[in-house]
Amino acid sequence: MISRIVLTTGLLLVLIGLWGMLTHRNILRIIIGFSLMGTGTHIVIVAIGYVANGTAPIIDRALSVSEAISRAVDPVPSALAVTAIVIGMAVTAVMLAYAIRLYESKKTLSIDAFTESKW
Amino acid sequence: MIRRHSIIVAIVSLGLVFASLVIGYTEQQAARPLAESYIRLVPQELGAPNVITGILLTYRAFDTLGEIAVLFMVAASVGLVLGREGPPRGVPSEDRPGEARPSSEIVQTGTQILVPLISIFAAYIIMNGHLTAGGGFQGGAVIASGILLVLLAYPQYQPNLEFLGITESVAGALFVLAGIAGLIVADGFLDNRILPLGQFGAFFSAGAIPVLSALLGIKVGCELSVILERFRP
Amino acid sequence: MVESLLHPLNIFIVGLAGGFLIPLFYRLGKSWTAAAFVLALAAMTVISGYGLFVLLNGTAPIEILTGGAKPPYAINLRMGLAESIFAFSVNLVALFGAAYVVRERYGTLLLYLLLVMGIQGMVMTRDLFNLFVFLEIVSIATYGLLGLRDTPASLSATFKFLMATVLASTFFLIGTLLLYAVTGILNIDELIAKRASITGPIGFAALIFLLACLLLELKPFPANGWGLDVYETARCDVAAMISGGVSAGVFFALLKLLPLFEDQLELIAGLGAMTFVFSNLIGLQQTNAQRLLGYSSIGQVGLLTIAVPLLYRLNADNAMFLVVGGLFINHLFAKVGLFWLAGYVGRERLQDWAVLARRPGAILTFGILIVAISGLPPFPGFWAKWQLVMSLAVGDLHVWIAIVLVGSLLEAAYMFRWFSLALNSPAEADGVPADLFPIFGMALLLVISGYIAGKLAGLAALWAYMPLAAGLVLHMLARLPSRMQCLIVLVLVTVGGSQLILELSGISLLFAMLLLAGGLVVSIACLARTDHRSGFYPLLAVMLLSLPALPRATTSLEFIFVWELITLSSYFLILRRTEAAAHALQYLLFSLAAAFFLLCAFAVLHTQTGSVSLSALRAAGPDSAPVFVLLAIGLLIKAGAIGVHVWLPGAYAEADDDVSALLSAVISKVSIYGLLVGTYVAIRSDVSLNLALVVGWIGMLTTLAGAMLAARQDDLKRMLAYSSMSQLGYIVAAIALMSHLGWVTALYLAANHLLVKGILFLVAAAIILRTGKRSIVELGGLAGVMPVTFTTAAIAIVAMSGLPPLAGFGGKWLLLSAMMEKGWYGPALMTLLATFVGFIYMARFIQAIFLGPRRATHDALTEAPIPLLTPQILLIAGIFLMSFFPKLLITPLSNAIDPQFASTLVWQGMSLEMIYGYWNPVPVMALAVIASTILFGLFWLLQQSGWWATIANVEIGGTRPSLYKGFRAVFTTLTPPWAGALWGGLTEATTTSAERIRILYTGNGQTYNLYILYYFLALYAAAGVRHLWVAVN
Amino acid sequence: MTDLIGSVLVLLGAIFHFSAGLGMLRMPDVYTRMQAGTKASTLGNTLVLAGLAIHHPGWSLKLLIIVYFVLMTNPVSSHALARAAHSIRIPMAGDTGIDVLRDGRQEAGGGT
Repeated sequence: MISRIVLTTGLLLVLIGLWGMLTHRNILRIIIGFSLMGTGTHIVIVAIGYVANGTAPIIDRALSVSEAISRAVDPVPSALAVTAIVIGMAVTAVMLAYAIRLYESKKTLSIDAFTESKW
Repeated sequence: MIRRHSIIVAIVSLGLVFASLVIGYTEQQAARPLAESYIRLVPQELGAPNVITGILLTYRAFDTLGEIAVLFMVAASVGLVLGREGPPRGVPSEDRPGEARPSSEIVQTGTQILVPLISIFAAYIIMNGHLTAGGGFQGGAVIASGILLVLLAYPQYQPNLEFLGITESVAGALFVLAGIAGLIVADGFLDNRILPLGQFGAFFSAGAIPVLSALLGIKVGCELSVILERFRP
Repeated sequence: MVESLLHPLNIFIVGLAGGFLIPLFYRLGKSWTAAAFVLALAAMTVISGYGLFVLLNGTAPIEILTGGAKPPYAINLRMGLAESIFAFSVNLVALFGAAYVVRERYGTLLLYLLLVMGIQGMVMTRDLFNLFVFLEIVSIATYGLLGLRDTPASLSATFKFLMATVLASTFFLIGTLLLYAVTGILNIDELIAKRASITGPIGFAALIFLLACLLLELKPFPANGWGLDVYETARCDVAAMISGGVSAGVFFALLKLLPLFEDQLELIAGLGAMTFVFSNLIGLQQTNAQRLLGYSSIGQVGLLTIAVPLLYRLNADNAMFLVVGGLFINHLFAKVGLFWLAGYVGRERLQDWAVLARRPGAILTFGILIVAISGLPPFPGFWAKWQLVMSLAVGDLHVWIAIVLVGSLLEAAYMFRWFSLALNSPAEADGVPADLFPIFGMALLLVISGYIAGKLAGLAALWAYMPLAAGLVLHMLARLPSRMQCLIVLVLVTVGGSQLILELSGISLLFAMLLLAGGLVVSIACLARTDHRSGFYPLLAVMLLSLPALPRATTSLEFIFVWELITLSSYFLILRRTEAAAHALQYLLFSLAAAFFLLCAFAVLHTQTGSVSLSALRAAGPDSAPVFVLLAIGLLIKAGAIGVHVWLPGAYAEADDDVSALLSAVISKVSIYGLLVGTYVAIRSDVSLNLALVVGWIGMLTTLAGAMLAARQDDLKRMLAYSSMSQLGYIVAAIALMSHLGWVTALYLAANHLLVKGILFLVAAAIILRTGKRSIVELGGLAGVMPVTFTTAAIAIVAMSGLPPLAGFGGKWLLLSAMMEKGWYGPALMTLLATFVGFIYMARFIQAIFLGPRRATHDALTEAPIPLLTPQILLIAGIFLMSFFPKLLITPLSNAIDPQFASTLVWQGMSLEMIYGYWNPVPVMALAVIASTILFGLFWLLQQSGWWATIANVEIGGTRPSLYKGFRAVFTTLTPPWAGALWGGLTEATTTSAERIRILYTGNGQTYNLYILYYFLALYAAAGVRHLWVAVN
Repeated sequence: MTDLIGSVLVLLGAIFHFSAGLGMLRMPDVYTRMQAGTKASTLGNTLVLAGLAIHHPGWSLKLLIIVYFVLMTNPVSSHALARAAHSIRIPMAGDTGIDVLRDGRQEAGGGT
């Protein structure tokens, strides 16, 4: 039940990010929209890994291997989430860098100003 | 106006697609076969209590290697795009005051108190990556947040880019070297059994994972601070 | 030790370690960094090359394990044969491209190296999430490299590219994880094994997300504005790496995951078709060079996206290998070469590429690259397209064949338009040229891979490549004086030609000798021009040698290969004259359309008879009517039949004088040979005999229309062009008779036409050389000044018009008796009418140019030069030989025509000798003379009685209303320019539709993101509908 | 009994968090929103952690360190944010009475 709520929030975040990215004119808000979408995706990833009333897959005194198999959360999506978060951050950094250069080239951050090459 | 309507239609239909996902989604009652075998294999084969770090730094280490390459390239691309060597960038425009003003005294004292705390916490995360939650990436990010705090508090402070660049490359090269060592000594590229697995749960255990995690932490820390440094006006 | 060093895993170790160490090398010194960079690239190339070499020798695909565990738990990569080809070719391109990047800052070297490694990672990885990571590595490296050029346009284009690719990779991430949610697997091989378990809304959505990302990264038609902007504004070598390398990685990922999308195959092919056709359509309207290359690159990837799913559906594995490999290699080398050339030229507008014409090596490389992209021989694109059409025909996917061919025609149109713009527009002073080496490397790789692909497709015979070899030899000797080169060409062609036609027999031997001898004799006239014509003689050698090679072709592949070689070499020869640019393009497009019709015909034949050889035409079953129809359409286009003749006058008239002589005398016979080869089918299939009648009528209509049009012309060469169109009509009708006598007449008329038209065009060349004028009205009374040319022209006219005693009369008589025997009374009447109209313009030719008052300026004219006269005299000797000793030609002709063919005909009429016997006596000749005088008398009376003036309009103003003006008015009304209007309207429609579709690209990044979202939703909906459709029945 | 006190403390903390959120929404300009957000949430955290400490006495040392950390970071960061907002002259709400920072800066002749 919990993972269904987490999944819905993740997907809602993706939709909100998309909406922000499509409607806002300012490039920085578009980038925020993209990072929101990224976060939403990461939440979806983690939601997929959730096992009914499971706990962190760390084998220690509190959770032996046999117990972990039934009570531990699926470790694979969490591992993938780490990588996805790093990629999300990397892409946002590159976007911000280009946003700065765009601002310097035209002294405006509105996406509509940057439509040189068309047709 | 048509644009807004078309955006609404697009978002609503995508919402419907997502709704079909949520409806079709059934929560997992037990771990999937792959997850189950990982939970069994990681402690037994790699000796690492934290299954996720075990996966990240050995079984899917090739992904992590790709990850490092991604971060490495971002540092290089941001350097290229914002062109440190290029013409003096960021001519002070009217809404950005001369060179950055020193921040207020409260922030400076706060930084002096917090930075040691943050670095200890970061070191803890990195070194205990294989025991408790955490690992190289998370630790590196915490280091970077510490450095960001310092950059904010003391604007005139210039982190030594030369040093960061070199450590970054050396850490990356060492990581690949560890991978090659795995090829020669252990039975596969990036295999962590190049060092003894040691006693389960001890500080020095799970073969090369702590070493790899440390390298990863340092590298990510340096890279993120280089990126932050590039973004300053 | 060496073995482990060359293991493909080292590609990634070299890439990553190299990447990490480059900043350290930079601290040592700049030259160190460059050396390390080039060394790393070279190492990767060697490793992938070694892998390819080992795999070609048949070892199993090389498995690469990581993380010290077996696949489901750890990530594995694999280097099979396909992977090694993709990896090796991308490495080669990167190594050549290093020349452009090596002097940049170390950050660029780093990104370039990791980009190349990322592409190979995408090709080799067998883990889905690892594929996502490599996709990100490639994207981020591209973002960094795109930052190299910092004009506002390129920055905004890069930001659009960034937004689009981030959106696409988010789709991939969601897709991968949803797939994991359904199947719990990340390894691709296991996923494919368990693809049946991917069900339910999540499984379906996961597949669509994955497919959407892969297609979006390949820049599909409506949602690729961002891709085009980047191609237009990026630095040329970065754009090259994106169009060649990155698309390679993404395309191979699609190829790898195809088994997952088994019920969306047609959808993928449809989307690919949309991209292929529309981007080539919009390509017609482009003025910016790099943006045009962007459209062409997206189009080529679209073509690949059509081929792969369809071949996968037909599970034609060996075809898939040649088609995918050929098309990909062709696209990679040609497109990368052209992007580098864009950098080398350094100018944006297409016209400004004329600066290339000033640099000798450059225009040749540009030509090679353009021909390669348009998928013409001898480059890999041609073999791949041939194999693709053959495999699609086997699967009865005829609509797809049409799409592929129409798209390739559009692409050839704008590519060659660009080439002719570069060749012919005025060039200003050019800057210091950068090095041409990498681009020349690409051209060389294309030639090599073309030969390999040719061997794979089944054409390993060396004789097919002899014309090209001769052209190469001539190109080497470009420094010699032009007369010397011409002699070398003649010698080479005689030696090569004779060697070619040794093994031939029957009709092909006769035709090969006719083409070879005719070509040689007429090309003696090229000695007349002593000015240095760069590139003329190699092309001449290629054309003259590929003419006799055509009858030598035994399989349909060889036939089409040589056919397109002739088209190409003649196109380039016509293109040499600046005024001929537009006509040359028309000529090329119509010839290519003809070749495509032939390709379809052979494809259908291949499906019916299962064999590729031409002899299968004889064994075609009763249902082979479509083969004949397609063949007939193609060959009629090439012969310039009524309706499709618009290209003929322009191409023949506007070319150089000696080229137009060759064109109309010798090259026009190529379609005749095609008809001869093709019409065997007509006899076999039941419905074809009346089809042949239709062809016969078309032939006669062409003759009549040609004659009337010729009569209307004032330009000397245009008149001769129309006259050769009408003479060809006779030959086509003769072949369509499908009788033993009909074919003898056809060959007889063909030989006669070659001789006659050769002389007339050389006469025209002489007149233009001496007077410099082309319009008949300004000429007159040249007989006095140029007696020899006059006599040759007179003899030729007599022979052509069918007046006794020369060969023309014999030919017409044979044609008439063959028609009577066959019962074709309509066409026979048309022949008489056409001969009469023909006689009018031929008489005008002689009267207006040679007889009548001479202009004062022409008094001092001298006789035509010797090199122009000698071929005329030789041809005259040929005519006399044919007229007075016809037995010499007709007897070998009649037994050359396949006896089996003759036997199927009921032979009740007079035997050939007997008809021939009748032909000599005086009464027949007298009858003809009387008939023509009566006809003339009748018209002369009509004209005197003034009745004529009322019919012809007021145009007859002169004191003595000349007979000719009256006819001209009548003919103008009789031949309204419908054909011209039809084709003009068609081109107009395509250009306006291209103009209207272009508006789609508004240039706004946000709109492009919306297009991407809609593209995903459309894909989801289409796949959903198909999913329900399959579920319903 | 101790559980009751603990959960009451946690409830109190939650109420403060809620008021922080409400403050963020309702306050007119940047500065008032920021101070509402910071003060209420810091106190909220402290109360929640205290309630937890009562529930699980064993963790109390770690919880104390966390409270210390929150007390250090939250106010400092909002202070820095407010100063930055003020230096790029983000407008204040209409009815603000006095602006000590601006007056301070004018006396120093805008020297800094």
